[in-house]
Amino acid sequence: MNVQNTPEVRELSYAEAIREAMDIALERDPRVVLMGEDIGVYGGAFQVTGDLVHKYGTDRVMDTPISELGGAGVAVGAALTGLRPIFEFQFSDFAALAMEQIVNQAAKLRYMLGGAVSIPLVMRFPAGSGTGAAAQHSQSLEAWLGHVPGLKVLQPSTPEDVKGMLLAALEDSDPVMLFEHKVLYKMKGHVPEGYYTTPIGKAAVRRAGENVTIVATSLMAHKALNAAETLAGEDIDAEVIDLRTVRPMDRETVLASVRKTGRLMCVYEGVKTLGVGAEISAMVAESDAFDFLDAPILRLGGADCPIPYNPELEKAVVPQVPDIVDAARNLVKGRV
Amino acid sequence: MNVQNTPEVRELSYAEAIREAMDIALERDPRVVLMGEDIGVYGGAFQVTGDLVHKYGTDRVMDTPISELGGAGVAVGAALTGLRPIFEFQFSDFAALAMEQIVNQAAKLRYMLGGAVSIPLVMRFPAGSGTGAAAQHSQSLEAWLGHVPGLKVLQPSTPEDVKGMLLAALEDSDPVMLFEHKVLYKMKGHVPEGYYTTPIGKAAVRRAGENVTIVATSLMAHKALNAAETLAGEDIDAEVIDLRTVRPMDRETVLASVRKTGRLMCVYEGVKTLGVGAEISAMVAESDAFDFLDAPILRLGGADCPIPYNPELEKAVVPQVPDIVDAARNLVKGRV
Amino acid sequence: MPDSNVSYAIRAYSPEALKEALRKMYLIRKFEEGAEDSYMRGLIHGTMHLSIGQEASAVGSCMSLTDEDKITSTHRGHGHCIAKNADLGRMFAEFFGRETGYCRGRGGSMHIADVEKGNLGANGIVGGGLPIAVGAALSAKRLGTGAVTVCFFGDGANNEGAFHEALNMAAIWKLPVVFVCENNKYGMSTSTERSTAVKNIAERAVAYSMPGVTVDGNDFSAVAEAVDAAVARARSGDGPSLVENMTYRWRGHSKSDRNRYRTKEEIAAWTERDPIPRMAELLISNKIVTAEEVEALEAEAEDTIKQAIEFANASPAPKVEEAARYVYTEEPVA
Amino acid sequence: MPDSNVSYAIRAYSPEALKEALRKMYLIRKFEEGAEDSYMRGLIHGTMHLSIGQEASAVGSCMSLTDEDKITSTHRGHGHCIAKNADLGRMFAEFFGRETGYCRGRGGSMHIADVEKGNLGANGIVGGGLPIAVGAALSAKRLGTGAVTVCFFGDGANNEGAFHEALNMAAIWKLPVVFVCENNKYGMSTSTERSTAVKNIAERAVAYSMPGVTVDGNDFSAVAEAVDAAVARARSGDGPSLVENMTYRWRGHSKSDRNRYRTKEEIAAWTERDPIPRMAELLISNKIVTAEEVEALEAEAEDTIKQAIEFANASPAPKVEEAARYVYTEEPVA
Ligand SMILES: Cc1ncc(C[n+]2csc(CCOP(=O)(O)OP(=O)(O)O)c2C)c(N)n1
Ligand SMILES: Cc1ncc(C[n+]2csc(CCOP(=O)(O)OP(=O)(O)O)c2C)c(N)n1
Ligand SMILES: [Mg+2]
Ligand SMILES: [Mg+2]
Repeated sequence: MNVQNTPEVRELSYAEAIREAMDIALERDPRVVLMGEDIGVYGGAFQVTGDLVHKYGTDRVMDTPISELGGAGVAVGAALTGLRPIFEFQFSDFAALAMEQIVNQAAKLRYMLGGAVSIPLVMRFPAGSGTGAAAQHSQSLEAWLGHVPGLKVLQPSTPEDVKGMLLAALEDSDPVMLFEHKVLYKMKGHVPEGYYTTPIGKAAVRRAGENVTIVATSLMAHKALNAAETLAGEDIDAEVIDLRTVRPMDRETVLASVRKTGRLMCVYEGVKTLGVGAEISAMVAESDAFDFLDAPILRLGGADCPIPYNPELEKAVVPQVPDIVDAARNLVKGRV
Repeated sequence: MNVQNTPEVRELSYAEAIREAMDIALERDPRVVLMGEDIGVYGGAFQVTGDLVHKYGTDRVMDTPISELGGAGVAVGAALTGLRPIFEFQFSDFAALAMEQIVNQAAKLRYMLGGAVSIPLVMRFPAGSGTGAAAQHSQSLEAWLGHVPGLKVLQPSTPEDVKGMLLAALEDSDPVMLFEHKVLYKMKGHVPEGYYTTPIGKAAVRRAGENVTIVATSLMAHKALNAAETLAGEDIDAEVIDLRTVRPMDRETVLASVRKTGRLMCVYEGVKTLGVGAEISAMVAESDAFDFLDAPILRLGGADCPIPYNPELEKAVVPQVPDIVDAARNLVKGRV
Repeated sequence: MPDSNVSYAIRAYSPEALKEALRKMYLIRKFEEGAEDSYMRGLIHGTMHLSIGQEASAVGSCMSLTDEDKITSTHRGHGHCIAKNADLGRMFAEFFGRETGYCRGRGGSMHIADVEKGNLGANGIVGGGLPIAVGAALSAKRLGTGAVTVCFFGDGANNEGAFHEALNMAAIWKLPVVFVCENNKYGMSTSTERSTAVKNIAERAVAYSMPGVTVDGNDFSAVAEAVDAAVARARSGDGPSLVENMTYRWRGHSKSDRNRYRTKEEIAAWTERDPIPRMAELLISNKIVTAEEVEALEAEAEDTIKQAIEFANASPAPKVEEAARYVYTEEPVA
Repeated sequence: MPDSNVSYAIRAYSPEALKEALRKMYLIRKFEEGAEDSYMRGLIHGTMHLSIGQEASAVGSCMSLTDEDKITSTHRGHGHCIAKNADLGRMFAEFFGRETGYCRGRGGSMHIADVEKGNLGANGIVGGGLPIAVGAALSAKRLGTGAVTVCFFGDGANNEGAFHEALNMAAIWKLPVVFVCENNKYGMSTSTERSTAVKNIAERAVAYSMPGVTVDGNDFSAVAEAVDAAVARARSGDGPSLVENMTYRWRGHSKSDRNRYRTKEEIAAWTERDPIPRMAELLISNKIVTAEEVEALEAEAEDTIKQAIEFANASPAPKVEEAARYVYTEEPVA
């Protein structure tokens, strides 16, 4: 891996951080196997698995045929019988072919069998728009899986978190779904050496603030932080929370922030209607934090249309920094 | 059809009303074809298609092999080229096998082709718990499809509505997903003779009230009405809204009611987290109706677990009338 | 040099093993009758899928399996459970929705599994078990356990995409799995003639370069011979096979079936071909058992079922406040 | 009595038709080169899948189709569009994301369709077009249009469950559809040897009781002969067929491909087998065209592409405020 190293901070890209986590996992646990389309000699469609096949061989880094349903089912069966598969969907959109195995089998087997089994399965979903891949290669479907009991659903936004959460997922006994925004893959950031885990189910307060709480997911956490800097220049002090986990959702962190700021905005890339922000909003609106709200709860989500190919249109249908700035300003200045 | 007729009100069961709608559609439009597993001589797993195959033959009432993905795709291709298929999933749970064709193809084709085509496709989803069929045959997945632009998603709760909305769906040029609660199939109610349509996207105020708005979907609309009667005995006057359509959602009707009552409760059977009630709550919380809210927005949804087999457990994991009564009482009496 | 006039079963198994096989066939028959009766008496809700008439397929397919070997089963899976040595009391307890059931009353008839015995479970999704079986075979190969997986599925399931994807992966990776198709001529109401583009499902093995064979699924010896060979092949590292057992379900598909899609004559013709007396005659004519011993076996089976039902009836229901337990392995502290 | 020493194409088609076929093959080649060049110059974003080397398969498979007949295409679909008479300007305009493009700039390379010409569209989902093609064939049969559907798919797609389900339904319902597998030896980086349990994908036709044939996909005449026969069979009501065109993609799978999975030698050997000169020689040796006319055709194709690119470049972009239009047929009044 071409990693730029300095004594103080070691930086890796998001993709490199995932690869390092898988490398560590393959090294320390012989039960770990990687499965997916073109993850071997090709290195993965987004070069996430990279050269791992050369280090661990094709028995542990397995190219599957183009068979998403069957491949996911093989991973479920393997997880049920002693392996710890990490299954990569080439694009999260193709998970639509495997919902049966993910939702009817992996998520429910333990419950249906009265707790007799566990399914220690990790699935990886390259997701999101911004790459000009159009409607069938750009979706953000985390809300679907967030709706499903039995699953855990992660959306780490930094290299450090994605490494730590993937390693945490491998310590979890249940199916963990890891959504990776494709635009993040090349983003670099500090990543600690060696083995560590980042807790599942804990949101991160990326910026403390007094006037408004912005809960954002995945790539939107970065856009929200950018927006917060601009807002600071207007004396609007935004608290930015990176949700990190969709299921189970970190109620406490979000409610504590809303009690403090009295204003809530949810920013997410998935389609606004029935997207992750709907749950964040509803969770707050039914809590005691409701009494602390000084304004309506805003949602900035994806537009009510598929992702278009044209790059200008593509930008227009998901929240951008200026949209976040404007919405937050209006929310704080009471112009909703 | 064994229908009990009286000059004034003609009663049909919910299943009979669906069958009558399909009968009328097959009669008036030669492009209409029914497709599904065992919908022919068997009459459908829930006897919804009944004897239609004997009236219209196997070319128009087609038994498919057990191939949900392919069958759905055939329906999409047929809708794209001049037929008007009505595709029945034997249980809505099996739609998990066909999400690719429903979401990546049917919902997006028109947009991806810049408006060059329409997909006039109706799909029927027998859904919900209460039949002892356990986790893989009892889900309520309307939130998944409600999250998908390009689709329309219906949840009629009465025989009259299901007939009218199915006929409306057949006048619609786009894919319409019809969720039918299995427990409703045997429920009888007045159904007008002949052809009529019930508008898509309009909620129905089933009971006017002053103290609290209860927005409920499908079978829960009936439970909410029962609860409202009990509440009336306690001088709590509940307004009950039957949502009827998940996508597009009837914003106006819901907001108008909340402005009036100042209190909102969402009752739905699907898993609470990221279920339909999350969207209803968030839609209100971000609207001007927020200022009219005197209390937090409550959600009563399905428990965070798969549907169990044991009948007592099965009842316990979805909202029941007493749960609605207690929650509404607490909401109005300010004990949330 | 074995005498090939003597049927395979007689040559291959000890008298004890053969007696045990016949006993299991009776147990399955009596179990299903007991389940049907319990259903009629309102002790079971929901629906269930009975395998009466298919006993030879279930028992014959598991003859060379140990508890280390795995099976994946289907919605019509009671016989498979019993063939894989399930506890009948815990099975009935599950039907009755009791805490002592295999799924603590949470799964019901369509989800019984017995992982200790290598039964990875029935499945409510037609074809759902096919890729899971391939995954179990992958584990066996990677972990070097030497275990073989027998994957039961129906004729209707063979038209699911999962069938195609599963058999292809099993073949390219040469995995130790045997695909056993129980072809009872119908998927619910739809005959294989109307649903499937080949006459025999075993013909589809060619599409995966694996051996495919069709046998009389009501002939215990024929089933055992075909599946044993496939299991041996899998165990020796030569990869998967497809075995098709031609059989018939005597009862309707499920409790709501009005048998509109098949004739009384067809049903009668197949009940003539009851696999259990055939097995009994085979053992009697080969002096493995006497007619009296057979009657004793049947009576004993009847008893065992009675006791199992009693155990189930006496068992406690799950606590309603625990309805949402067993979703996650580490349970959130409420 | 046709002379069977003369190749099928010469016997079957008029000189005009053959010339037109060669012209289209040049158009496809120049189109792909123009697209590649435009991509390099940053005029196209996202990714694209070029079909250079597969021209005979695209053109040969559409010889007996009219505008009434349908095709379903794939992510590697530019050649199919051109074979089905698409407007090249509108294709480039789509790549450039312009309002004049086939999808008004909303679909891009992977979603071009031309319904008037019977092209039901490329597909970003591998195997996504297979059941859709069967649906189109069902419409043709029910509505009695007499139309045939040609369903293009790749070798990689043949391992999707959709392949199995689609071919089975087409067969049991005897629908007028021809499944054309463009086998270019790889699904992205994965060779058929590593992904597919049969040597030739056409062998899988047996599993659907339909004819299956493997031909040299770089031999225009061989492709046309096989597909024409299958189309005639479909048109006469005898049901579906599977034709496998063995071919090769000269370029990487997509723009991100580093060709780590195949050798320079293999690529070189296949570029030797360029289908276009082969077709040109066939026509020249049969006195259908002269070498000069061929040069003219090629030059003319080059020109046509230039003009198409100019049209696209001169076309307006869609209005950003209309990004969410064309989702529903009856558009909600904003
Ligand atoms: C994916 C899916 N589709 C449909 C059903 C409904 N269903 C349950 S059993 C059955 C018939 C299965 O036929 P077959 O595989 O031959 O098994 P058999 O019932 O004959 O034993 C059907 C259609 C289901 N459970 N799962
Ligand atoms: C369902 C699905 N899985 C995976 C992909 C990613 N993908 C796009 S093209 C391709 C290879 C397809 O191979 P093949 O069918 O042989 O067509 P070819 O590219 O060789 O023309 C893959 C894996 C996809 N688009 N859809
Ligand atoms: Mg069957
Ligand atoms: Mg290929």
